[in-house]
Amino acid sequence: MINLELPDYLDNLKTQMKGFAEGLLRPIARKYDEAEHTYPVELDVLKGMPVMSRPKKKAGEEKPKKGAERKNGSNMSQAVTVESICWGDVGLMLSIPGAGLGNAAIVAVATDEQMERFGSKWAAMAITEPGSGSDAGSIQTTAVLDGDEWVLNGEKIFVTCADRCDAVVVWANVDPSAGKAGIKSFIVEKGTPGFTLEKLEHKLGIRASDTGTFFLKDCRIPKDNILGSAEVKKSTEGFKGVMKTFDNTRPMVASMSNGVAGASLEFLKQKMEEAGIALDYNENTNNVSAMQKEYYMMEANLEAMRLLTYKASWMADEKIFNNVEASMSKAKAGRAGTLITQKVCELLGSMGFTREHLAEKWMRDSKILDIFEGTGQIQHLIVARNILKLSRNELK
Amino acid sequence: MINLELPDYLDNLKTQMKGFAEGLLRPIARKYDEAEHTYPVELDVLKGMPVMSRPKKKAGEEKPKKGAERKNGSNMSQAVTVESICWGDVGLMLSIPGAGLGNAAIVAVATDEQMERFGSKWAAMAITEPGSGSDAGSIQTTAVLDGDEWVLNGEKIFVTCADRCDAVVVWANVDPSAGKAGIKSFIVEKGTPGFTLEKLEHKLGIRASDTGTFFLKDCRIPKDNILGSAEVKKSTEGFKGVMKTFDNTRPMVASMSNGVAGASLEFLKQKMEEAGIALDYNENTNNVSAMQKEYYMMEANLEAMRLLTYKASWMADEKIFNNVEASMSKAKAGRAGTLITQKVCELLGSMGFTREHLAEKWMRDSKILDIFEGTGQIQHLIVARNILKLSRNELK
Amino acid sequence: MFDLSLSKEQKMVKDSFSKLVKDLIADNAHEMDEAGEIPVSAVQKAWELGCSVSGVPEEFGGYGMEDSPILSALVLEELAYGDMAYAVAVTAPSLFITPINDMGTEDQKKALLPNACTDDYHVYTMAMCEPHFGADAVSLKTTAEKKNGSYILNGVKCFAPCASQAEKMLVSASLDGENNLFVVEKGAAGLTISEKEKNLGLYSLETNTVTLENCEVPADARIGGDKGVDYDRVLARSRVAMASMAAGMCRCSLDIVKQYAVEREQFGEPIAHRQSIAFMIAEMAYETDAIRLMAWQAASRLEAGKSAKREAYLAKLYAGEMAMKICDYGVQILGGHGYIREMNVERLYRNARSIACVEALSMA
Amino acid sequence: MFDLSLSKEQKMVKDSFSKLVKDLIADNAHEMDEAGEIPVSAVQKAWELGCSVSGVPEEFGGYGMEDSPILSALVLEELAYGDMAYAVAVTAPSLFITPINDMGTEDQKKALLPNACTDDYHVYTMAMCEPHFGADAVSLKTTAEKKNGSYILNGVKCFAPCASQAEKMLVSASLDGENNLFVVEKGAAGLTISEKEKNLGLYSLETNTVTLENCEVPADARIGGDKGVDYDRVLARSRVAMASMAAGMCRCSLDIVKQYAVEREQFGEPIAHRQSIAFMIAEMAYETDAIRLMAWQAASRLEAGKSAKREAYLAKLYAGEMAMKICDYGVQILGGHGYIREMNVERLYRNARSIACVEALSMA
Repeated sequence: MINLELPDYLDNLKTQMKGFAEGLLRPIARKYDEAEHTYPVELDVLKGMPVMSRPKKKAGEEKPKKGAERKNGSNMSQAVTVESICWGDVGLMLSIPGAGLGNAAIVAVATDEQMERFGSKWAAMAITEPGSGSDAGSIQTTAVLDGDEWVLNGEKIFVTCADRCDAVVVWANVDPSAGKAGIKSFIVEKGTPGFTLEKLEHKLGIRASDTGTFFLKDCRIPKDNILGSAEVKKSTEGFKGVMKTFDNTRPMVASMSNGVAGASLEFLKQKMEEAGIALDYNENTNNVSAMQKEYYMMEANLEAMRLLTYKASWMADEKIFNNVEASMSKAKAGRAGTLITQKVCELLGSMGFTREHLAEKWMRDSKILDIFEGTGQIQHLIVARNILKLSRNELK
Repeated sequence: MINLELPDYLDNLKTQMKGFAEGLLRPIARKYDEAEHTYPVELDVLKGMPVMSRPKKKAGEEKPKKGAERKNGSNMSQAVTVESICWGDVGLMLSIPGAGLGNAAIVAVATDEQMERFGSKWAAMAITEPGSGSDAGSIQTTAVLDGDEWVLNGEKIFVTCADRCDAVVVWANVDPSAGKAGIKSFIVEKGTPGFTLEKLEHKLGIRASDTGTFFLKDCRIPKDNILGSAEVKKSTEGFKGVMKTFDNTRPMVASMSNGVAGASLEFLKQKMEEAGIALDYNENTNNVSAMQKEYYMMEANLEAMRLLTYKASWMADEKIFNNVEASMSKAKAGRAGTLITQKVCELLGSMGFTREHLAEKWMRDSKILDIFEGTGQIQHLIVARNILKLSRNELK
Repeated sequence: MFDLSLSKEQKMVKDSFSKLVKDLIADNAHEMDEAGEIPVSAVQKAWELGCSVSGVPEEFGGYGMEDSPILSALVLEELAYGDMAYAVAVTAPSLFITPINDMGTEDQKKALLPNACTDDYHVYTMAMCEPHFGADAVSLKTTAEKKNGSYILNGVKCFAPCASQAEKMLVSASLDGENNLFVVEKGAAGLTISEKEKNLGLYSLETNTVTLENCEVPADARIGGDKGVDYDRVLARSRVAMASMAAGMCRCSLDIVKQYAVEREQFGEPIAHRQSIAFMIAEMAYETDAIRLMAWQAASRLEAGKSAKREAYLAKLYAGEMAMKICDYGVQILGGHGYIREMNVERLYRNARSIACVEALSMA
Repeated sequence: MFDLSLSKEQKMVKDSFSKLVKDLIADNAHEMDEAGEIPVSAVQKAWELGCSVSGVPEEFGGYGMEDSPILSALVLEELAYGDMAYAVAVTAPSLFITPINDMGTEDQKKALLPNACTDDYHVYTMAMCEPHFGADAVSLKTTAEKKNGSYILNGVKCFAPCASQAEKMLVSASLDGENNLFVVEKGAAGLTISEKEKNLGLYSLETNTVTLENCEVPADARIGGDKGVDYDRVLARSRVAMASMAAGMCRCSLDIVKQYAVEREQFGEPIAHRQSIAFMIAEMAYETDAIRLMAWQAASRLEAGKSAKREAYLAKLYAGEMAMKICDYGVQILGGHGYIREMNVERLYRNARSIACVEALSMA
């Protein structure tokens, strides 16, 4: 039955996570924005925090105790958690030990044995290459089976947590002749010979996060380190499977954007209230101040971002195919979040251009959320192809 | 030497035309919006008004009398005139005897003989066909030379002034095998056997204007009624020539949008001032009312629309190839004009939804200006292909 | 839990209205718009599905089901998917019934609801909007003055749906600075109702200007008695209704362009193959979702008896802006064809603007 | 006549600054930004082209050319095309020289201009912005009070370009509700200048917070004497400067994406072949034009000695909004690569926001 109110336990989770973010992350947000790439030791306490836990069974499947109401699943909890933590700081969220996007991939497709071996490791995600950004299907990194080992060769860029992670989920092609169908993902542990971290990038935002480039030169890993089946199907089903990872990670990135935009708006609201500009959600926007109207419109957008994210997450929990909704949530949240953080700086005037406040930082941080895990353009492409039933050759 | 101030004589022209529009057009704007398709007899007095006169020589070429400063050319005068008249009413502007887009085409490419024969006629423009809207190159109407006559066959839709005009400039293909290269334009006079007005369209806006559909069935016209050369070149130069018409008409459509948006903004400003909301172009927009900020932003957009239109027009006067700038002006003015007229209705609240005021009409009228003479999407395509130096096959 | 799935009942009601609209309205909306009127039979058929009365207790003539803003939101989206003017005409009585059923005194319910909840559709409505510049539903110029036991109403209202045929209507007015609702009967002294107003859109819907000149109504005409109504809740329910109708219009525009874009060929291919068109359609799709979700969020709070002031305010604000954008895209994608009134996107372009410009055309 | 063609002189000046930027800045802007400073030699070279002094009469050390806002607009666009921080540093003295040359008394010109118009670049600047929420250049919190012959200044200023090295600066303050400019000398009692401020952008530009505590300046420190300055004209000239720098940044972002989009291949083709990318670039192109034309329009009026209050206000407003949008597109089109600081679009994204957030960083 339709009900868009968060259950109390999710509300409490939100409050709890926000409190944690306020107490632990906010105070050090600026510090690690300036100390780019330095590992935030303050985050050690979070090792093994279940940001990235195995999805529960379908909400319905849990036999509810008599009278006990159905509960939302892990994707909804994640949406609430990630937003709250990123309200504190998205760069630090990306630095939480064990909360890498690679972990999301492992959680999504790993066997129980692999969960056993890698579930507790901090896993980064390595997809992008110098020559392939949006076009994940064109990656050049190869994996060749040699006896009981895969031999990987290639270069990976824009790897989040490159320096700090214990392992990296590397996308590589086991059969270039088969094109996309040959693309599989492999878990490569740090310290594996031939696996080297080449450099770390200086970025516009999320500077607390160590984004780096890896070289794989005749890098040998155990046969069992492949995620999913090694078989190369004629169809691109296999690749679609790999891409399916994104159906989990995209709403997560949308949640990050909700968190950053929420932080930015909240700061503006606070300054407005200090200046005696009240928000009563009452008067017609034709009769309020410019500041109030801009605020209302941004808050409305934040609600839209959040609800689209919840929808995609709820569908995942209900085991409803959410490929389109996942992209919708990221397309909207990524774009609107960036615009909100930019607009807040405009409305803050001089306070929006100084590093004495975090507003300028949020405008830098939010921008990546409309880019990584698929740019806004790619999200629109996925949505449009789906709803118009067009192939990738028809709608390029 | 850079100077973006209109010379006095253009300022006076603007004032004069606006006065005329206010006195003659505004009072009957609503009348003919409701009496859809009825010819506004009040416009008879304008027969032969030189809205569409032959371009002067390049401003520079006129030997200026000693000490006389250089003057702007006819395209600038047209930009000012068209905007001022459309500030009065764009539907009526399109109904001014002799000011059809066909006249613009004739003015642009007609021989002196043709000017002699058709210069004084009210000429409509017939390009679009049921199967070809943006894709003018795909028109199916054919023209076959039979002795001293062209024989035309086909169907034309969305012809402005279909009912009232004396003649129609019809686009037809003289050699379908040659594709676009075979497309030429012909002057077909009303009453020519085989040339029938099929129906008039009921539209969202510009209802004073009679938009109609023509059938051409074995319609015979004199050999000399072809505009430009009859020769079919290998290259598509010929077609490009026909398309060049648009370099003149697009800034004209942009001017129409400037006029409608200006009227809408002026009405809002008047209501604001009556309510004691002053506009002093002084305070930071962070400290004004929502109404004021929205107004300032819209006025800034109107300035942008207008200046881009002036630029394209000035270039035409200076005989500088303005294909890109013509499309830029229409892309910006067409879109921003539509948004302004919509926003004004929002800001007017209940006054924006009633037909007691013209604001709602301007929101309907302006919409066509982002569509005809090439949609905003087509304009962006033209601009992008040019600045990125891409062929129509590279950037589809 | 947070749940987006429809209950059996919600699904059933949604489907029945969806079918009704498909059968009666979808193909006739344009003709209705041009003709400037809605066939009484079409209104009666929707009425018989109980759209306005299901939440009213049986003793007062209703179905005795739960008074459900969520269910109303679902119904309004389906009706507006067919035609917003139709949605407003059909549910105009909700503007009268819902506030009374929700906040009226027992005597008022007894006295007013039974006649409004009959098997046959009778017009009951509300006069909320005002015609002046800067008009605002929360700072009304229409006033009520207490005068020896009764109230004297003065002011001008506009966009009152079907007011000329209304047996009774609720009029919003400020009483000592407090916003209240008063019942005004047809033909009351001092009450003047204009000819049908001419509007930007909703051609087939009759709306009227309602003028009150020293219009005297009895003490019990004040809804909620001496404590008045929860005016915020009245506005919230009407704003959820506006947002839900916006979602219906946007979905309609989206469905039209989805079909058109894959069928219409230019430059040798369907225009849907062009990113500029396809991306607009993608945006239309998720913004339509967003509008609906925001309406549902506010409705969820209302259903739980909580305040939805903020949620409903933002939902209507967002819907007002986005519905215009989406329905503008609808016309743009069809190009010249979209500018022709035979094409439904044209009507949607005009009707969509009402969401931002007008208040209280229906109740969720 | 309405004319968009450059005169010989305008062309010559534009080209010389364009060449300077190409030779000295284009390839070094990122390093300057990371290093947080601008080489003095680079500033001196631009200075020698006479950017700030050409309009000053020879008797006061200038070139005795016409004081031309249009020429300044051209220069500022070229400088900002290379780097906005550089443009501000190079032209900071204009913030001091221009208002005095334009509106100072003869004595003030004689006394103040020669030292500022030397062959070597010396820092002179202005302190206009204020750090509080709702800060507004036309309603200053900084006050000037007349007290036995001299003026007492109190208030806090921020984003004063190069203030820590300034020989003298102009400070805007409200005197009996009238906005005025006052000359404040280095080391004046009551004057405190902060460390280099840390900002969102313009890393290589030093800006400072300037605090005035009962800072006493002589009577003749008030620019324009007893009648003060035409403050609207001061703001107008500074706003034309902001808009012109915005045009330069946008043109730079545009040129970068134009090249990147045709070279970068994804899905087997240059990304420029995709309408979503190509249309963004088209928009960047005409909005950049629009920003420039609006700056030129205001400059044309200033050059003719007319008021450009409205035109300059709208030009800066538009530039502030559009520069952000365009430079955002710049990063978006480069995707992940655009997020890396080595790429100039990244710096432009940060610097572009200054146009809306900050006032009076230069003078046209």
